Amino acid sequence: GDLVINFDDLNPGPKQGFEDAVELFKSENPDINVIVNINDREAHKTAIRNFLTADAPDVTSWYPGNRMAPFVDAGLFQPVDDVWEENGFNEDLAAIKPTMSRDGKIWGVPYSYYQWGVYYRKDIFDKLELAEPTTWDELIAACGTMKEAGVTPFTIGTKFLWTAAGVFDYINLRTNGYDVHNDLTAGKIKYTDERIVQTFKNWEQMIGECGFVDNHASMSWQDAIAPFSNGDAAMYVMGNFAVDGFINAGLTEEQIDFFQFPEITPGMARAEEAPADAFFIPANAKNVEDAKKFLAFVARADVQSQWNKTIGQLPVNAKSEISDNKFIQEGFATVSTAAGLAQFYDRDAPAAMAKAGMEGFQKFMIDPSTMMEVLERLDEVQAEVYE
Amino acid sequence: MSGVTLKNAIKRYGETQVIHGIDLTIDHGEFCVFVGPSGCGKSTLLRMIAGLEETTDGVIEIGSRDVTRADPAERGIAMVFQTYALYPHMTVAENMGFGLKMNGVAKAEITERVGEASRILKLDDYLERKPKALSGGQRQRVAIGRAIVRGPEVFLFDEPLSNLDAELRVDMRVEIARLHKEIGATMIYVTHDQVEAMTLADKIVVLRAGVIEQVGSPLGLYNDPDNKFVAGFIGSPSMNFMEAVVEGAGVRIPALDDMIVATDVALPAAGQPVTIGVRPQNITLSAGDGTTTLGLREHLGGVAYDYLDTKTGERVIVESRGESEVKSGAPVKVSFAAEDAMFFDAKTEARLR
Amino acid sequence: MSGVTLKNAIKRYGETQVIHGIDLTIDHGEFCVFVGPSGCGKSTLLRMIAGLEETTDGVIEIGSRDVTRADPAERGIAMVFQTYALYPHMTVAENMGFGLKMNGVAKAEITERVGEASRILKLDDYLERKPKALSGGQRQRVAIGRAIVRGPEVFLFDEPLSNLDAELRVDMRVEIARLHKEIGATMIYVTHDQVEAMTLADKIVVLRAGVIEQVGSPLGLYNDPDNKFVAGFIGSPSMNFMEAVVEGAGVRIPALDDMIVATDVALPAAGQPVTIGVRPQNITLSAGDGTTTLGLREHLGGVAYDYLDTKTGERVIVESRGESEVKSGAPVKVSFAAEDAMFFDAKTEARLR
Amino acid sequence: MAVTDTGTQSKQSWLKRNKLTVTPWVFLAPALCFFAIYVVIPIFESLWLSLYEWNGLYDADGNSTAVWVGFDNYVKLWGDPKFWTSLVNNVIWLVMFMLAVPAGLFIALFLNQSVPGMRLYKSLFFFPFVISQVVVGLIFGWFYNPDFGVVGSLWKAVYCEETVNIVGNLTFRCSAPVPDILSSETWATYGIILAGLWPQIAYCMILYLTGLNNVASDQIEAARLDGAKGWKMLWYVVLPQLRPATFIAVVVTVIGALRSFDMVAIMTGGGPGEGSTNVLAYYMYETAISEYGERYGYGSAIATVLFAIMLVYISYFLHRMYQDEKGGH
Amino acid sequence: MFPRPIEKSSPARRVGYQAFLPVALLIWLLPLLAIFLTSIRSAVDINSGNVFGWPSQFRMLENYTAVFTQSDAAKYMLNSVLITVPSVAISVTLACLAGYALAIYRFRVALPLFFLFVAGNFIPFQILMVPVRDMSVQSGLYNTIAGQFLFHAAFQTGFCTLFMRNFIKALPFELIESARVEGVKEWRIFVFVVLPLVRPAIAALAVLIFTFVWNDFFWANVLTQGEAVKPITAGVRALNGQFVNNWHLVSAASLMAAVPPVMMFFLMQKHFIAGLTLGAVK
Ligand SMILES: Nc1ncnc2c1ncn2[C@@H]1O[C@H](COP(=O)(O)OP(=O)(O)OP(=O)(O)O)[C@@H](O)[C@H]1O
Ligand SMILES: Nc1ncnc2c1ncn2[C@@H]1O[C@H](COP(=O)(O)OP(=O)(O)OP(=O)(O)O)[C@@H](O)[C@H]1O
Ligand SMILES: [Mg+2]
Ligand SMILES: [Mg+2]
Repeated sequence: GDLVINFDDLNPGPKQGFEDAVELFKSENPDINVIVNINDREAHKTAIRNFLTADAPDVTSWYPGNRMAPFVDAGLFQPVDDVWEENGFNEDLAAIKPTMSRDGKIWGVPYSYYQWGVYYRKDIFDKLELAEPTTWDELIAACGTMKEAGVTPFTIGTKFLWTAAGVFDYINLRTNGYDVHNDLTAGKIKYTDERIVQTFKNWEQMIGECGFVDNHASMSWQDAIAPFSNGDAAMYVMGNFAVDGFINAGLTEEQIDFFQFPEITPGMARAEEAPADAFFIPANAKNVEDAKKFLAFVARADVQSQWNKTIGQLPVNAKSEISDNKFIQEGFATVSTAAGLAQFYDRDAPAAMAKAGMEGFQKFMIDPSTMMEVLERLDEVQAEVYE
Repeated sequence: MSGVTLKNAIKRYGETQVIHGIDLTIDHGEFCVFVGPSGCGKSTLLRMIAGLEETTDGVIEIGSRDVTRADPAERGIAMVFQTYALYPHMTVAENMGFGLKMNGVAKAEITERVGEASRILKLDDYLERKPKALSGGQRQRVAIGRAIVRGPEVFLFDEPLSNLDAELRVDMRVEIARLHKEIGATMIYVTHDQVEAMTLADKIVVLRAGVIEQVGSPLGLYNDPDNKFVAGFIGSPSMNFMEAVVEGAGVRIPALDDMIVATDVALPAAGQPVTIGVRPQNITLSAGDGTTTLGLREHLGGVAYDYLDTKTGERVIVESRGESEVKSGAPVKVSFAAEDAMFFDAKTEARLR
Repeated sequence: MSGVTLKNAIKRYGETQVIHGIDLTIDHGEFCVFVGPSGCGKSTLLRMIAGLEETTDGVIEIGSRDVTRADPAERGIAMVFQTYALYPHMTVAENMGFGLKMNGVAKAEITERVGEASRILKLDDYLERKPKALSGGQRQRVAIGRAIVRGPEVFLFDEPLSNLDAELRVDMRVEIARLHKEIGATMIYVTHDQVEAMTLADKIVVLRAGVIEQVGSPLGLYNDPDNKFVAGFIGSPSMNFMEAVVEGAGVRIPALDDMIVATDVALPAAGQPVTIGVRPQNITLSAGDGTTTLGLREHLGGVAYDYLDTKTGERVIVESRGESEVKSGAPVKVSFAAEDAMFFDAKTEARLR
Repeated sequence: MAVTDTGTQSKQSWLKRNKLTVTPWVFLAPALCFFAIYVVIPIFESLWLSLYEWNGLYDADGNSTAVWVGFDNYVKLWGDPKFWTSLVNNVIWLVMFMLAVPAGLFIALFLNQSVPGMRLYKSLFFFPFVISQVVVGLIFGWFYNPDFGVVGSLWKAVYCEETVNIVGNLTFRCSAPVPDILSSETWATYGIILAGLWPQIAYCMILYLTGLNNVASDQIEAARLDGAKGWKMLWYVVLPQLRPATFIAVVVTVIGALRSFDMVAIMTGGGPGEGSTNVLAYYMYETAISEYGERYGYGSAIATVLFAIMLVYISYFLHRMYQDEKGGH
Repeated sequence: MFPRPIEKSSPARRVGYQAFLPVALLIWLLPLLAIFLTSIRSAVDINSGNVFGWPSQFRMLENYTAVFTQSDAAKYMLNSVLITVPSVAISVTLACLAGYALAIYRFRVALPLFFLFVAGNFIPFQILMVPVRDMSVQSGLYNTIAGQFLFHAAFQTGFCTLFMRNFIKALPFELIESARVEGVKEWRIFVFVVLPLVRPAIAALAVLIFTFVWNDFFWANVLTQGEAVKPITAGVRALNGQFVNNWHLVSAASLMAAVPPVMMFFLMQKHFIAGLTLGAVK
């Protein structure tokens, strides 16, 4: 019968990876007529709320963590424990299982995740004879060198807010660790808590002594690649999907490299941002049987190997092969040795909190002097959202 | 037989009553003209007959049928509007044939009847034109043609000529008179133009504030008005009115230096006030020595109008022909034949006979 | 002294010339009326004097100043428009005082002068009303008031009464005549209403197609027109014209069964065509036996108009007073005094004297 | 028999007698149905919904998950700084947008001449109004862009010099940072409004041009005779006659200002910072159905407030219209 | 009528005025001009910051073709047409009927009903958003072409009715009375007398509503998901995400989206302006 799949990424790489996988799936299941709706990521986030009730596809891509909570709570996703059971995913995908679970059930199957970290212009670092910084002080020092050479240390585009959350998450993870991150996004810690204030102070230092490109608030993350590729900025705190963008902007793999976000609080266990992308089956799916087939398919080791090779990300399935791409290798090294994996601020925190939080981050980045004002405001929102 | 009869016809708009119980009989083939000052209800009455306004109370009959509640289309009437109301998107022929077409008359018959009407109205050359391409008079003729085509028993006209300029008005007036002669249908015609009323009507109905003041033939009304309103309304320039006081078998007119006019009409008791009316044509002027002076003199070539200033401030207009030696500003003597004077009750304004 | 002098005034709109070199002198205090058929250039000429239209060529003087290129506001004129052109958002008082206010006159003086004008025009009770709340005649008075207030040397009126109904028109006409007497300013008045022209004017200027046909006093034009156009234009109903042929010391009129009219004016050679003109008032009818028959008779009370059908198809109108025994359709005999007839060249239409 | 006869007769004649009463309803029915379903009823549903808390989701069986909260949403609104920011921004929009009226008048006066090709000029001036606000937003967004846009380019031409950066690519070194209008909490709203003014001025201009067409020439001439010139003429004679045009210009401008959504959505998405360019229309959308929204009840409460504000204008407009209708008949 | 006709002032002023006109126009349309120039530039120009200067290469054809080949712009355009045309047809039809009823017949609720339509035309449509969206979802109209045009048709009916009613009201009532006297049935009066006479109004309305609906962005967001039924306005925004840093393509796409209403305006200018002013001012 028909199998309708809604997918959420129009960017060429991810789109290609998905389409290849679908082709493979089709050839393996010639009797299934696969219908694909690919949407812009932002649009997909809006649309899913309707199509789950109204016009449910059989499979949809979505994100684990807090992002799936409302749908699970409203009974709009089907549990897929059986898929996990039958295909041995409980072992193969063990690392991700906690974030895929809610209320004791498993709700989806991840097909990919990716590391975050600092991408940098290796050629510039070489010119300035800088090494990859491993500590905060080294970073700050490197920034000084760069600024002297007329290079803006960091690029970023905060127009759509979430990029700022990545920076925040990292400084927070490095300052306070994985548990504080989780407590904060779970509403257990106030934003005016001194630990969070410390995070912001570090951030303020980063803004002041390192510095981000001007006009970041009017740029999308893609826009922000421009100064990076032009050589005006040297570093970019980003997810691995950005590598595609770098290459498209004319940089070669030799010109770019990756390092883990430097240590801030000495000895703090290293946690990483590693958001996963997954597929879910809506409760109203018409063709559940084939949907489960598809879910089983996307988590297969070989499929994930190929798919993640195409999109330049990390396969979730432990049995998958990793591409020999240097970023993937490095990323795998980063993620697999991490003490904890955070999804992302806006996936770990409830939507309303995430929105307010990220707005606050952006506001703070534009004008660090608003720090306390922002934090107090976030406390208010927190009080309301988690009531 | 298709006369029109109104019995106690009444029209109210909400609270305000506009037509106050009109009784009127218009004979078959008669040309009846409604005149009266603006707002007196002429149009309303006509539209009641047409069925375009509901009749609040009373009965309207056309021929012998009671049509009080009938649809306009069922009354056997046709109406010509002041604005002509031609359909701008249809040709003259289509305009005239529209009503027939909508009522399912066969094409051939429509063509024939339109042809007939256009012949009568000399519109043959314009049949294919749109109204926009016609002059005012031609449009008016088309509007009449549209009425003729349906062969109604009664024609209703609401100030059909008032949108035409003076010259054309005269021509169309003559045309309508001819048409009435030719068709012989009953016609009811609303106008506020005296000349039209006088020249066209078999019967004039003078209305005031929703009430009939007098009904009669044009000359009948001119020569023998029932009251001051009609006397003043019919005739141009209008009749001069002056206050007068009954004295003996006549009246004394203070305005004209207490001139005494003898009369044999039934006057009220001596000392009572009456109004005397004399038409401008019936007065002659000569040099005099009283308090009445000649104010403005308007020469119109053949005729001149003299505006007299009287001591009471009442204005008297005199129509004179030929040259007069009296100079503007000079005192004048006013004279008129006693039988040319009319007398009206000062209160009720009814004619005293 | 503030007469108006035009010297070879010319107006062109692009290629088309509308006013063809007008020379005209209007004396101080004179009441001058422009008449002529629609489109002949009356308004244009007036607006050139006002400065609202640029004068293409020639000179316009007011008093002794050459104002040909002056701003309207600087010419010392005031104009009353056919549409009144009152400012709808201002009260009557503001309307009248607006010109003074624009020229920086002190408030107190404005009030005084507006008060004066409103007294003359009996507008005191309406000073605080907006134009919308006034009747047509009152609006007209406000428009005149606005002109008066500025104390201009010359008043210009462009058909000021044509938007009023017949009755009001008469009243306002008299009012304007009175005003002219009272103020004594030069007035130039455009109208197409004969009666207004005849009654108001000291001097009438008859225009045709941008050219002056004749200038003269009202009775001068009526009694002694220079050409057929003026003869036909002045007088109401207008003069009857018939074709005639010169025979001996008189003319033969084919329309009237070859009636012969003797005259001592300078006629062209025998056998040549001329036009004869007779005013309706000057014709008398009696029963006859020729080919001329009485067509329609229109009774207007005091006066009746008889429409004669002649054998040549020329229509002759006769004004008659009193009752006549001739019946509609009967043959009639037409007679008039030879000295009442006028003769015109058939080609040039010039009067033969 | 007689009884049934009169019965059928009166039945027939009822329809006939009431022909003029029934007919209009037949003509009206389709439009009324449509309008009721899509406009009238939803308004009341919205009002009602503003008393609920709802994340917009139905459970799998299609039952709404809404919870009655009474006036809680309004209480929250009162304490919600983003709401107040939006409201204040709406007021700024209203005030700034009013500039479109005099600006439109000014351009209309400028263009109210007859020279060859004027028709073309007029229609070109009117152009911005026809273009979708999305496009206008994109155009201006790009226009303001400090890196690629016109503002950026102009700025660079004046304040920056071209140099070569560390890797040998061209870059700019600026003596003053390029103004980033849309990222400035202070200026972004004005930047958006300016973009919104562009088509709005064109709209007002057209209204005034038509109004000027209908200005009574006789009054102008009378005023010229009265010695009114230039500004005085405009103020005392022309503007009063343009009152209907002004009224409409103000009405459409108010509505435009209160409805402003597209521009905000396209140009800043409510940002930067904590909704510094947000307006009620966009905040409502954002709250109810954007990525981080899902608060339908709360969104409805915002819409209700917006509706209430607009209702003032609607009532005023209807009042005016009612006066006209009364006067006209 | 005001200010003073330029042909009456001095030749110097006249020439000055005529010379200034194109300059003023240039300033006024600067944003549009700039974006047009951008849309025909090459990527090289954009990246090298040559935004304002003369394009180094003219890439009009390439860029515009690229918009269509590299994205779903063609589909968006088609969707816009499919949404706009039925919206116009339905709303104008409904409004003719309703306007006729409200203008011609005297019945007590005529004015209140009329005001209802007028008021509906002015409300902030955010108040309709949640219920309409919800209703569309429930009835399966969500994310369909029909769902969009039905809503637009209904919403625009308010404005159209205001417009048609006033227009029909301005027709001489005698035309209708005259037809009634002639025995023409009511619906035939509508078809044969009124409809032909309101043709200009219909044209004016049609172009106006076309532009309104075509340019809609809000409802495209509210009532659709995905690219299948998205109109061009929303599409342009999506393209904006897709053509990152390719401002020449974004510009080209934006201009493409603007072409139909602009064409409409140019072709039907008289009607368009008549519609705007008549509909609004009356
Ligand atoms: N729809 C209406 N509602 C209330 N009063 C009305 C209505 N129509 C007419 N009238 C009133 O009825 C009276 C008669 O009006 P009608 O039009 O019949 O006058 P008329 O004699 O035809 O006047 P005119 O010579 O100006 O045409 C007027 O006083 C008018 O105000
Ligand atoms: N702006 C213009 N352009 C071209 N021709 C014009 C213009 N204004 C007037 N005319 C022409 O000038 C002639 C005189 O017009 P004018 O208005 O002066 O006539 P009028 O005698 O006042 O007529 P009426 O009695 O109808 O008012 C007319 O033939 C008219 O067509
Ligand atoms: Mg009437
Ligand atoms: Mg004139």
